[in-house]
Amino acid sequence: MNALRKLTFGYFALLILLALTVGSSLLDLGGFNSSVNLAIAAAKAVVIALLFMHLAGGGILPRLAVAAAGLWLAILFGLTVIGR
Amino acid sequence: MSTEALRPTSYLGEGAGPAAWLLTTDHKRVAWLYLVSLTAFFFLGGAFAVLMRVELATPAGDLVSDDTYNRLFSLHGIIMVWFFLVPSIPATLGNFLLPLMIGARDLAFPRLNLASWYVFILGSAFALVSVLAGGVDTGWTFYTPLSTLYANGFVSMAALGVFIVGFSTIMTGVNFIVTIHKLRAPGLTWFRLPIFVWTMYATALVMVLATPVLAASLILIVLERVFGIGIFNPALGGDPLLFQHLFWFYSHPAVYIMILPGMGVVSEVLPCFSRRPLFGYKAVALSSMAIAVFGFLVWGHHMFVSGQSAYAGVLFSFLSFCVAIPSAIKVFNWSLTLRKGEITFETPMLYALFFLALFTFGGLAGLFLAALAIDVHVHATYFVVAHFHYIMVGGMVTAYMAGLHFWWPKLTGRMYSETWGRIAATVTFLGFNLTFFPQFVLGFLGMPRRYHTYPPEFQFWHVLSSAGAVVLAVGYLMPLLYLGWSMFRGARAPANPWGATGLEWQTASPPPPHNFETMPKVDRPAYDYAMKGLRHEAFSPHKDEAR
Amino acid sequence: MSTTTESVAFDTRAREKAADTFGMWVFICSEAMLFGAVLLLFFFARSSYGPAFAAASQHLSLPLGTLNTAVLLTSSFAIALAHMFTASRRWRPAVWALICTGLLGTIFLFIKAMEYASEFKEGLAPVLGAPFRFSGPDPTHAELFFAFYFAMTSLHALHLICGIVVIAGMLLLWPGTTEAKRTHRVQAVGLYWHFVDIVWVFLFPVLYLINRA
Amino acid sequence: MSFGIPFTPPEASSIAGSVDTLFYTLLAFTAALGLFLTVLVVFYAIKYRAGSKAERTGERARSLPLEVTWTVASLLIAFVIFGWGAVLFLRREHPPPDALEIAGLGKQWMWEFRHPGGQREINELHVPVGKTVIVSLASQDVIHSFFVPAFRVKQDAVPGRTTNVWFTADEPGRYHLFCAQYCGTQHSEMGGWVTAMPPEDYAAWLENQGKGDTLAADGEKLFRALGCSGCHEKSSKVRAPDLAGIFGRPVALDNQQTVIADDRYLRDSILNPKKEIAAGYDPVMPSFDGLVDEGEMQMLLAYLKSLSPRATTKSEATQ
Repeated sequence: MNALRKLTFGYFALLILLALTVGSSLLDLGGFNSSVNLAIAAAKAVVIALLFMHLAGGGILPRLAVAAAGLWLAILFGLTVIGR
Repeated sequence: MSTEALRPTSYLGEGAGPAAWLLTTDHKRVAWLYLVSLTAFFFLGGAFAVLMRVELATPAGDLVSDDTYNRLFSLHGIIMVWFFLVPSIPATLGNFLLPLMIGARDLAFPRLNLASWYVFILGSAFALVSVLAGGVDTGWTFYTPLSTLYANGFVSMAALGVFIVGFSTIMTGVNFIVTIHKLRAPGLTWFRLPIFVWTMYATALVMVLATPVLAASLILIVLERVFGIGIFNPALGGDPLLFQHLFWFYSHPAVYIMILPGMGVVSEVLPCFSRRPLFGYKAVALSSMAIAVFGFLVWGHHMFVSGQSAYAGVLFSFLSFCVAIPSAIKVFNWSLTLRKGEITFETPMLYALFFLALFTFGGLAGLFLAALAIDVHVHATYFVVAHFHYIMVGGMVTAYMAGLHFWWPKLTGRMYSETWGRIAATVTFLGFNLTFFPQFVLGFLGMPRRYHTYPPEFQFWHVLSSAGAVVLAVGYLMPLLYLGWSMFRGARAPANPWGATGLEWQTASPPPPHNFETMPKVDRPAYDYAMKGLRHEAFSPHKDEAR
Repeated sequence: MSTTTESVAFDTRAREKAADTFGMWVFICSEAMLFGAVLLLFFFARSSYGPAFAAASQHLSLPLGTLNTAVLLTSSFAIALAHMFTASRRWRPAVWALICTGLLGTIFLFIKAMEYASEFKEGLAPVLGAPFRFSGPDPTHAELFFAFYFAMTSLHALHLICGIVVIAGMLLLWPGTTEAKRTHRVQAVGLYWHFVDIVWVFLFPVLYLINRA
Repeated sequence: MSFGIPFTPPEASSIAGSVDTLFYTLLAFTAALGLFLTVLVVFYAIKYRAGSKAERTGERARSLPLEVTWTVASLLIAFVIFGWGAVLFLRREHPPPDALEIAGLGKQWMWEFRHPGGQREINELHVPVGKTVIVSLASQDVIHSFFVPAFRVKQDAVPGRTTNVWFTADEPGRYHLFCAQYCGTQHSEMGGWVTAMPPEDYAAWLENQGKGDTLAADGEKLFRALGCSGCHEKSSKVRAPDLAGIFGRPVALDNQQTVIADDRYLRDSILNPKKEIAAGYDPVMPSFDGLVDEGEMQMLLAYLKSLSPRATTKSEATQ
């Protein structure tokens, strides 16, 4: 059962990432803690999007929508940082 | 002249009871629900404006108190922006025409479409309750910390109303985007789409990506006022400028939500009454998209004197000049569309030409505001008020009127009175300029906006402006009367009274419930007027009926 | 029109399904901008008041936060299973997976409510005029942190509540729903649910894991 | 001027003329372009009205060279206007040296000014002609905006930060002072007059106002009353940075960065001392957030600035 294996894999990957993020936050990484945490969060988001939400298999349009949201968030964050 | 019953094949003939309207999922009927509600809001917001202008006829604050005046302009702004301008063309004409123009039976999500109207009504209820309870005194911009800590009006209620209406906007946007992607008729490629559809797409994009940011900032205001969760509270270290960043991230692109559909309407009307293809079709289509995207990069030009860094000011000014280019391109293309045409001057065409003039001058005034050193002087003065009214009212509302007259036969199956239409268009144009041109002068003189009283030396220009507002009000009331009359007594409209291209004209007026008897196929570009060789005499059957 | 499509606009089920998926994604992107805007405010505040935020973050319960993240990830897994079952028309397991999803969502809210309650008790909730007592070095900006914490988590909880209500409604209507529509609805709700999960995946480290070392 | 109807605001500052030059140039350009387009459209509308005998053959409805030309031309013109406006704008960042610094505090609904000599006035501001004046703005409550049309200057006063605006009046007279940012009920009454007077009249006026303590002297009293001097004085036992000459000086921070000690830095150091810690010092300073109001903050800043005798205030952009 291929689909089931894919979802189970995703689920365990998520739990491992959760353990990693909690674990890493207990270590002093000298200022990199936040970056590591955010990177792990992004990895979790990718796992959910690809394995649970089937982003890869849904045609070009959903991916285009996600890319647009990413670009617009970048605009929002980037120009606000400059504006300060 | 005719009293025959509506043909049962028309969407208007399918049940007349309240349930048949209020539970409809037909995009054409939902468009009517919006049209009626938006018209009510337009006149409510307009009434506030007239009251304000009457107060401003004298320098002293003698007609209404300062608190009342502040509520008048706040409510005028809130209602006109979110309860009229933002939904206006998309929710009425867009809703009605989008499926027709692309040869679809309905929008992709008809029930979502109806739901969006109910959400709109729910949001309006909040706004109206806040009006009746005593109004809002924050200005439409809800700047913190005034709105969170100091304003004494019913701010949370109004902010929640706007927040809820935002969801209706997002629903419309999602619906339009999916519809345009997924439901175009066979052969209707992207570059065969009418410009109106392009602008609807660009508008929907902005709606979907900008509105949630406004929603976020409004919900935080509500949390602060109602629950005391002080995200923007300067006493806790909250930054008032961050609110402005979020607010303008939405509100500048929102200006394009308002004007892009107007550009779409004019791009349909000008070719039709010139019997010419739209000049530079691709440039106009792509510049719509460019405006939608670049519109997101310029919000900081509302904050040149706010205390943001000077270098950010320079960057935002630069980007603002860049976004002027696609608009300039459109103006040139529209003007050249007239060339070698065979031009007639029916009401929609008159409105479209007035749009062209007002949008051009309003847009040029924008150059003053984008130029940093000048903006420092005219920022937050009547110059800004005049500028955005030239775009929003002179541009957007004029285009809305053009579209309403142009597609009136399609909406109702009736013709309106051409004579009255032309008179109303002209009165509006004159009244508009009389109202808002003096405000440019006032702004340069240094008259700040949102002032209840003002120094006596400014009175001359204020009196002109107030007189203009009355003329303008008459200009807007006239269509209410003759269009209303024509709904019941107007001459029957043929399927294609203007001899226009476009799929919406290939079905009956008014259209049947699912738009087309046979689903259309498309094999030619938009605006192929020259190729069709349509003659003027052939497409104006109503000319004599107007009298 | 044919009963296999929900909307008259489509002539085939397949086209409608693609449109539904796309529409849901567009809506999700819109929602992403909502949370993005709030996160933006948070990041600016954190960059200004880093030490205060770190000190305040220590007062959140790491065990409960971690548990809740696990609960939510599991609920996402459950609704993904529900979608898988509907695709192979195994309705009974699908219903059970949906019930699990809703229950896990409710458990999440319950744990969240416990956290809120203990924060209220400790005087860490600057909400509704409740007194704010904080013994750290910079109580003013710690208060700002808790303002963000309550704003962000309650906004997230609101989304979760909407999701639970929709799942409950879907289950109530389940017997009278055609098979095609069941699949279609589970997929749409699933996408939304996963998105709400992703939001939490970001909120958790951002709020709970500042400087735990 | 024409029947008492005003068309232009008075030009009464050193920059007003150059701003107006840009304004009128732009006005001429936009009027020319607008009129050209209007005439073109009217001309087409008449020439190509239905039934006219005008030649209509030939010509596709597009012309690439034409479209490229007007796109490029619009871009070039836009960039020229942008550059011109930006250059004038950036002068806001660089006030001439030897400026007179006046503290301006906005509150609902009045402007309160304090001259360096301590003279206080409300909704009136007296300034000498020919001398650059920097008004350092703060707000007690909501956002206000300091606007003198005759000087072509405007700057928001934002709660929680200090902003600066400078001008050099060059024409004696009385000019409107407005609040340009909507600030609540009596927004339109928040304002008054700026009186520009010859330097000797200004000196006489200051004399007449009576001499209170200077702003800096008030700040020094506050500095002692709040106990700042207990740590920051050289003789103190607690090791805290010496503040002599602090303003405008680069400060090394413990995170290896360096910042200039401007208004923003000093304000943050008083209200949020943990944010940027000077290298080599322990973060022991308590926050004075809530203990000093905006008016007192202005006194403290004036005192700290007075410790840097040479440094003329550079109007650092607020961050």
